[in-house]
Amino acid sequence: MITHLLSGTFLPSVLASAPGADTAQAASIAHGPKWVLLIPFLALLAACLNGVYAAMGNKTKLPAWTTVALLAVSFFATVAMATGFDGNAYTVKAFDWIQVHGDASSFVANFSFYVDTLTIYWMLFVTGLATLIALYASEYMSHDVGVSYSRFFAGFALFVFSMSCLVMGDNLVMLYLGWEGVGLCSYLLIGYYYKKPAAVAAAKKAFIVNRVGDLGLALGLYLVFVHFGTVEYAALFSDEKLLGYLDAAKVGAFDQIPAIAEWIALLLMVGAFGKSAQFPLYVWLPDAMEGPTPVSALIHAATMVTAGVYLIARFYPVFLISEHALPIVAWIGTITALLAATIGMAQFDIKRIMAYSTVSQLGYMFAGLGVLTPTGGAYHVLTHAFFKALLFLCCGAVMHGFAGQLDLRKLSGLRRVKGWGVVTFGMLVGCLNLAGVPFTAGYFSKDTILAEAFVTPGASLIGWILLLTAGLTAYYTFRVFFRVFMGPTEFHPGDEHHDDHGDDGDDHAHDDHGHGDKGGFHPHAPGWAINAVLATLTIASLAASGLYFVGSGEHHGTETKHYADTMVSSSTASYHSPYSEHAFHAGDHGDSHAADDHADPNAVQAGVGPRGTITEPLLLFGQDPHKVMYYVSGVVGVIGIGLAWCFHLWGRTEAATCRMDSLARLFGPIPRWAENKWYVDEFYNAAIRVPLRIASHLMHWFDKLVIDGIVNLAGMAPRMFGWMVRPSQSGVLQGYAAGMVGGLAMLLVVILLVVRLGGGS
Amino acid sequence: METLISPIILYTFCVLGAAGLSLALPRRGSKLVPIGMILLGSAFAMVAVSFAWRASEPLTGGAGPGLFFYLFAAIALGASIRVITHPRPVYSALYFIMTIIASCGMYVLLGAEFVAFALVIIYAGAILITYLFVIMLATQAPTGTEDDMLDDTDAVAREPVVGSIVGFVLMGLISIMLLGGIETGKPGSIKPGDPGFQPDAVLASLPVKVDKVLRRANLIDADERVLRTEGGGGVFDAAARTITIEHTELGTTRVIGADNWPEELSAGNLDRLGWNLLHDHPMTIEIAGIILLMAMLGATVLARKHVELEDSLKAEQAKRLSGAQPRPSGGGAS
Amino acid sequence: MNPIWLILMLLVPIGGALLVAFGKERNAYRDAYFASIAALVPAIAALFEFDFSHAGAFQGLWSVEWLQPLGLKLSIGVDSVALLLILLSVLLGPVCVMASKTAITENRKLYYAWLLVLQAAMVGVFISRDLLLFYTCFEFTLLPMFILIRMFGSTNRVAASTKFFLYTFTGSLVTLAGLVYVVKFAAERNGSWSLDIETLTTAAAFMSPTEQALVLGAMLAGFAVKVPLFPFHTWLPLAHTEAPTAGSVILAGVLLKLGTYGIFRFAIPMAPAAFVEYAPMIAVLSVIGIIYAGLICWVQDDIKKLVAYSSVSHLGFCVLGLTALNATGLSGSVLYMLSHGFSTGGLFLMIGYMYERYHTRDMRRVGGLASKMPVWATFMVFFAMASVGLPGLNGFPSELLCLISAFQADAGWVAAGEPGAAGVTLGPWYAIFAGTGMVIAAMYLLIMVGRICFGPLTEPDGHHAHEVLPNDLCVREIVTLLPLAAGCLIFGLFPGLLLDSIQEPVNQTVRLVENAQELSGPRPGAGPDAGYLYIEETGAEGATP
Amino acid sequence: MTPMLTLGVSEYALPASVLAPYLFVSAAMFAIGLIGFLTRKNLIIMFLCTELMFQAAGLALIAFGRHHLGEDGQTFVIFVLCVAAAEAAMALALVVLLFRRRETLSAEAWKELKG
Repeated sequence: MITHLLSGTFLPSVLASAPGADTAQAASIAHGPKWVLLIPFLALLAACLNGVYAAMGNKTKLPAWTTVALLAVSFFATVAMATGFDGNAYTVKAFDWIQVHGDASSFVANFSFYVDTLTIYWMLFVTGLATLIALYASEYMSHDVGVSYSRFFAGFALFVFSMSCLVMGDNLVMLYLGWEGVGLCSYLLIGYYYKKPAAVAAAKKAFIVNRVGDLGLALGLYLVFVHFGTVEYAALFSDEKLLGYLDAAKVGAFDQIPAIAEWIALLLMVGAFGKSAQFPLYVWLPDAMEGPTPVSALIHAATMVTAGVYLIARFYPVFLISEHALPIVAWIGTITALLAATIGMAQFDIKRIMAYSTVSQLGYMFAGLGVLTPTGGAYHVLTHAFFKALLFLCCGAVMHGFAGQLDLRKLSGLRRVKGWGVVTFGMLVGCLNLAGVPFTAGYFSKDTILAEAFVTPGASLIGWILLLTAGLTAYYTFRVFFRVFMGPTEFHPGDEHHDDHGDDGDDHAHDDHGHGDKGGFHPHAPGWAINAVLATLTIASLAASGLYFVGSGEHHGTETKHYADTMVSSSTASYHSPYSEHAFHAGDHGDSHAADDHADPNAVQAGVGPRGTITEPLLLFGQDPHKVMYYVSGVVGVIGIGLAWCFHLWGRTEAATCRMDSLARLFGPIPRWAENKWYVDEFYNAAIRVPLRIASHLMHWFDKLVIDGIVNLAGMAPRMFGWMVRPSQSGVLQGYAAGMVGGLAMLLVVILLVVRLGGGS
Repeated sequence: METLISPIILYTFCVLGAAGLSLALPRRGSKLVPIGMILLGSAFAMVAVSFAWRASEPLTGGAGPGLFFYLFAAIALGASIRVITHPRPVYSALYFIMTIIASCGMYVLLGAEFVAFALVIIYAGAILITYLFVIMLATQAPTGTEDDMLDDTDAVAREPVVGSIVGFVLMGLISIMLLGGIETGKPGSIKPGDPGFQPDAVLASLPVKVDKVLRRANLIDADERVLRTEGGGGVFDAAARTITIEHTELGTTRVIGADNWPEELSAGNLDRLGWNLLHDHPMTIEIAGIILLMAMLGATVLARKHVELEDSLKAEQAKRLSGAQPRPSGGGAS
Repeated sequence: MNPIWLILMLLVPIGGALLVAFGKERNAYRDAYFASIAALVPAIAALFEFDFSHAGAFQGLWSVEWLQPLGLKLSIGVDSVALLLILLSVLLGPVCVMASKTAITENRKLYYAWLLVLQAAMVGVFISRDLLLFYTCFEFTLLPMFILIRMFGSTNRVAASTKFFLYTFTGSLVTLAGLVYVVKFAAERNGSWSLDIETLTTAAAFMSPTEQALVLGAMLAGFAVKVPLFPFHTWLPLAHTEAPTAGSVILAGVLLKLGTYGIFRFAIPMAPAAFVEYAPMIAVLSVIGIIYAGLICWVQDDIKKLVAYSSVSHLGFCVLGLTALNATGLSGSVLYMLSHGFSTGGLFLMIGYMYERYHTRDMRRVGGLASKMPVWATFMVFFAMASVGLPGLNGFPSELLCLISAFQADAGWVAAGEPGAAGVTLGPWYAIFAGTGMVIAAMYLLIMVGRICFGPLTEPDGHHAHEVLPNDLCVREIVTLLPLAAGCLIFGLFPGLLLDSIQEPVNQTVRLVENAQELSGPRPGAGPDAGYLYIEETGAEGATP
Repeated sequence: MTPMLTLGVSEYALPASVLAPYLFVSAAMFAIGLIGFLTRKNLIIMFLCTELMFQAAGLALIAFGRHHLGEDGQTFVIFVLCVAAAEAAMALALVVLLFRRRETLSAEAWKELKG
């Protein structure tokens, strides 16, 4: 069992010098300003207003503007919250929600919000991206202005509300509320084109697979309550029991931690896997691309799917006290990253490629959490949110303009088409980020994770796999870019576009090119809203790399404690792997005291933290792993791009074919397997769905025949008995008389026996 | 009961009786009826002998029923057997009269003369005559006297063996119960003169009768009578045999002692029965009256009811009335 | 609180029933409508007069003695649980009447009269404080329901009504035996006959374990059939499928709750030790029911049967919470009793409205209605989500509490001094398996929604528009749905409204169980005070209005 | 030595040894009547058999009355007489009716009660 190998190797020794989660500030929790409530409830208001519009049959773009406006306000409120934050977490209570006050125990889960740096960090990009993408959608969805337009924005705003509850909730039940809420919204929005069976099926699949994960989360919730007696963060993270477990974990004494406490982390992990589409629960995400592209961009790329990362980051102390949870997280993340990358290489639908790359990048984030750098994970979440949203929106623009065409074999050289400059540039920036080309945001965030993987003992295999995955990522990313935007100009419009959107919204603006001969097809260049959003996001994703340098300004060594680090380290997710700290000093000048103290203040009191053992494995090729990673991963990324260039751009004369086709033949069936997603869906269908289905049918018949049969049999019994004694009623008078006589005789015999025996005794 | 009749004899009687009766019951062309009768007779004779034997034993104080009892019992049982074995209803009815009369004899032996005569009058006089009428009404007199001309309804018994067995099993059980029962309680030990036995106590309730007897015996004057209690009874001590007499004018009282107790002053069975009937069971009498009334009305209503026959029966009736041969056997049955 | 309101709640529907029965056929709907609305007035008055600060004490107590030597008296009174259940059943009255306006076209007088009688009977069950009234009303609910199904049901109504009546009636007779035994025991213990529930509960706690086990078994025989618990559920899908819409709504909304209410009010307090002993078995049955019925739902084509099985599955959670016997579980269970009716009742209404238009419930023949009936589809999705147990809607808080309670009720953790149950040992596995029920629920309900609402529109061949009704929901139908939808939202977002008010009765029950265990030996987690004291004290509470 | 024939006043109670034969006779008569009722098909004979059983019962009653030196036995015989008379009247009326309907006296002609 691999987790045992791992847990044997690195967790105890790592935790041996781990600082306790500094959650002292949660002990006496302050009450924050009420206006913080605006952030979620404005989104809710937008949802309600859109519902009203839908009921009134509004036929204008009013829903879009309402949504954009309210979300923008909520974004600015978030910014205000961020700037006004003084470093001490606080809660804001909306109203009592679920409270049970028994004699023995009391269960309290209020509808209130918990604000600390992690919350702010997440809320900033959630609300910001939501605003931008709502603006984008206002144009993108323009072809079905009408009831479904309102429906779309209602779901959209409701999603933002749920996401806010998820991130800001001050207890696990609130988190669960948001968790299910975003699941619902994703269900509604994936199934937006509810006449398309594929969309309905995808929505169903997404919800049900998520529900499996949610079960894990729910059980974790129950366990948290049963074990710690509370589900509120403030009380939970300052719980003596939890802190005691942390101390035990620090010295590697996991046997002092009850199994229940370890199970909490494992169960929460399952929930995270479900929501963040990690192996084995990732299958719903690619299908979710049936939804409108803004939905894919916001929900299935930027925000909702990072909820799992948020969960683990938020509950990092709980994961630290579990012996096996973090290794499992690391390995699952790695496996997912590699698997999704391999599948993504073989896809032709550009949106699906992006979907698989999302899965793969989420795998990175989980791996980062697993190898003890929540900072890296969170930072990658942020950068990924920007550039992946950007990529999706570009794909959406293409889809919007080319009548739903998404097959990269049918599109080529779009950069030369008039009006597509912004899209091309945005796509390029996004691809560079995703490919991890040096000095892009994706490059820095990925490096953090890779380096940690290499310096964490026992996890170097993870590091190598992630490195390989980075190369693959670069390859398939630029495969898309080179084929769709470079090369000879050629495009075939899709045809399903018209059929999909043919619901009550009237789309005359669309009829000219929806169907019709390819010759007379005019691509539908993106309008100002889309371009503006794309431009903004392009800038944002470029600027995101800057976040690596701007920060709290708190220095040690050359290491600037960058923004994400600041935000994460002052929250419940605060954790610094001792290796990274020591690594930098091993790399640079050797005064490690300040860093040492910073690294593990408690470890000294705990009497552990043998530096000698730690400093030794920290060098990668005799260098500081971060520095090494700068070069290595940069090279790997460039190699991937080069391969993509020579296989997909070099000497390509038409859209459909390229050098890769001839090369692919050498691999035999493997590319086809990859294109068919390694038949994982088919496997699930055969291994889980079909048996369950058969079992249900069996139960149905069992219910009908056996259980109900028994009931009916009981009902039959009297009739059967009557049928049996019926012949005794012969109808002949003497028959009855004989019966009477017999009865009398029997009675006399009885009396005789009673009298004689009773009298005799 | 062993002191009264030995179980062996009782059981043998049941077996013999069952066998005999099942043979004696009517069948078409059965030659076994005499044998059945012989079996039955021997069975009853055996029991009679055993009773007589026991009566002569000192164990029972030498007390036994008289010769007349055996006579009447033989007649009653024989006649009742004929009642159920004779194929012709008319004869059955006549044999039943014989049974009644014989059992009346036994009543008289038991000192229940009133009931006996009432029985003769009511049964033999009234009820049985009605039966005969109905038999005449309801039966088509078969032409000729041979049994094979009889209707199956009369000529063939229904499952005689089973019936006899059931009946005699019950008979055995009942006898065991009865005889066993009377053996345990011993009221038979009551003798005249016992304080518990006051046959004349009822006279206290019949002052008028006492007055008459005394006056006829010239023991009191015309203006004297038995002193009445407020309950209306006479002041009369059956045990000490003293009667208190009062003078109606003077109101003086005197006592007639046991020394000049009139011989004929005693309460007969009739007195006691009447008193018991009217004093102890007035409600029952009312109920009986109502029952009889209802029966009368019901009988009238039923008899006046007009029935319409099914067509098949109508045709048969017409054919029969037109003087054709009698109906085939068992017609209409089943 | 003034008992007159309780009496009025009982009398108004009866009066309405008489009005309808002796009125004109064409006025039947109108009269029933006004009667059911009028019945709301005393209910609301009672709600306002009820003193929620003493929610655990029975209020509005009132009784007349009519057979002194047998201690027979007619006594009424409510605590918060009973009051809220009454409100639920009274609220469903107008909804059901309005929902039947176009569905019932002949024999209206009969229909509405019996509907109102049914409402009165349900109210009677909840306001009764003596066994006679309780059992009478408990049984009397069968007759109107039987007639509704028998005369106004669909094709297979005869079999359905017969099975419904005989099955539940047989069970209830066994229950009667158990109750009678309790009465006899109490009479022997107190030396005087009494059918007063308070007295009986007080005395019953002193029964020997064997007696308690027998009494519990007898009571469960009736209540488990009513709930219905796993192997005794087969009457429910049939009855639901054949019943008219209003019948299904009342059946799901209130009648099933009579079983759980009976367990809460009688089985647990009267046989506490035995209940603690046998709780795990009952819990196993309910967990089996959750999964089993859920999986069966998955393969149903008849949408109404699907919802019927789903309520079998949902009531499993309710019973699970009861068996956990801790504050969390009982609160969750009672909350479920109150809130389950809204979502499931709503689903039945939706199905009824669809049936009125298409005369089929077969999802193979009708589907994709979202494009033709958007409003209908919106409500359908909403109620389906409520039934899935989506947080923020009514199903969630109760399911959460029930599952947590099952988790809590682990002897090991109780012994470890953690918040636990009164000696009941369920443990995580119950919660885990029951939790899979949530996944299964999502599966079958979403598949149902996907088939019936989404996808291409399919209508039964030869379908022609309804002569009276529009394609989409008409205003009357929306009005019937709004209260239910509002209930789903309110109970989902502000369950505190209910939880606070039912807290005291629930805690009393928990205490009673713990003390009963002290009577029968010390258990972990039991309170310090002796059972006798507590029992006297409740007697006093019950007496003070 | 008991007198062979005692009329009128009953000065002494019957001892068990004298009572037993009477009871035996009544039992036998009852059994005979019963067997007749069971075996004969003719309705009239069957009614005669019931009368026979009445007689048996009456005999036992009177014998017991004498055994206990009470008059209740005889009283009840009188009531039995009443009942017998009433029964006879009703029964015979019914027999006539039945005969008129089916033209036969066989009890087997009436099987409407057959289950």
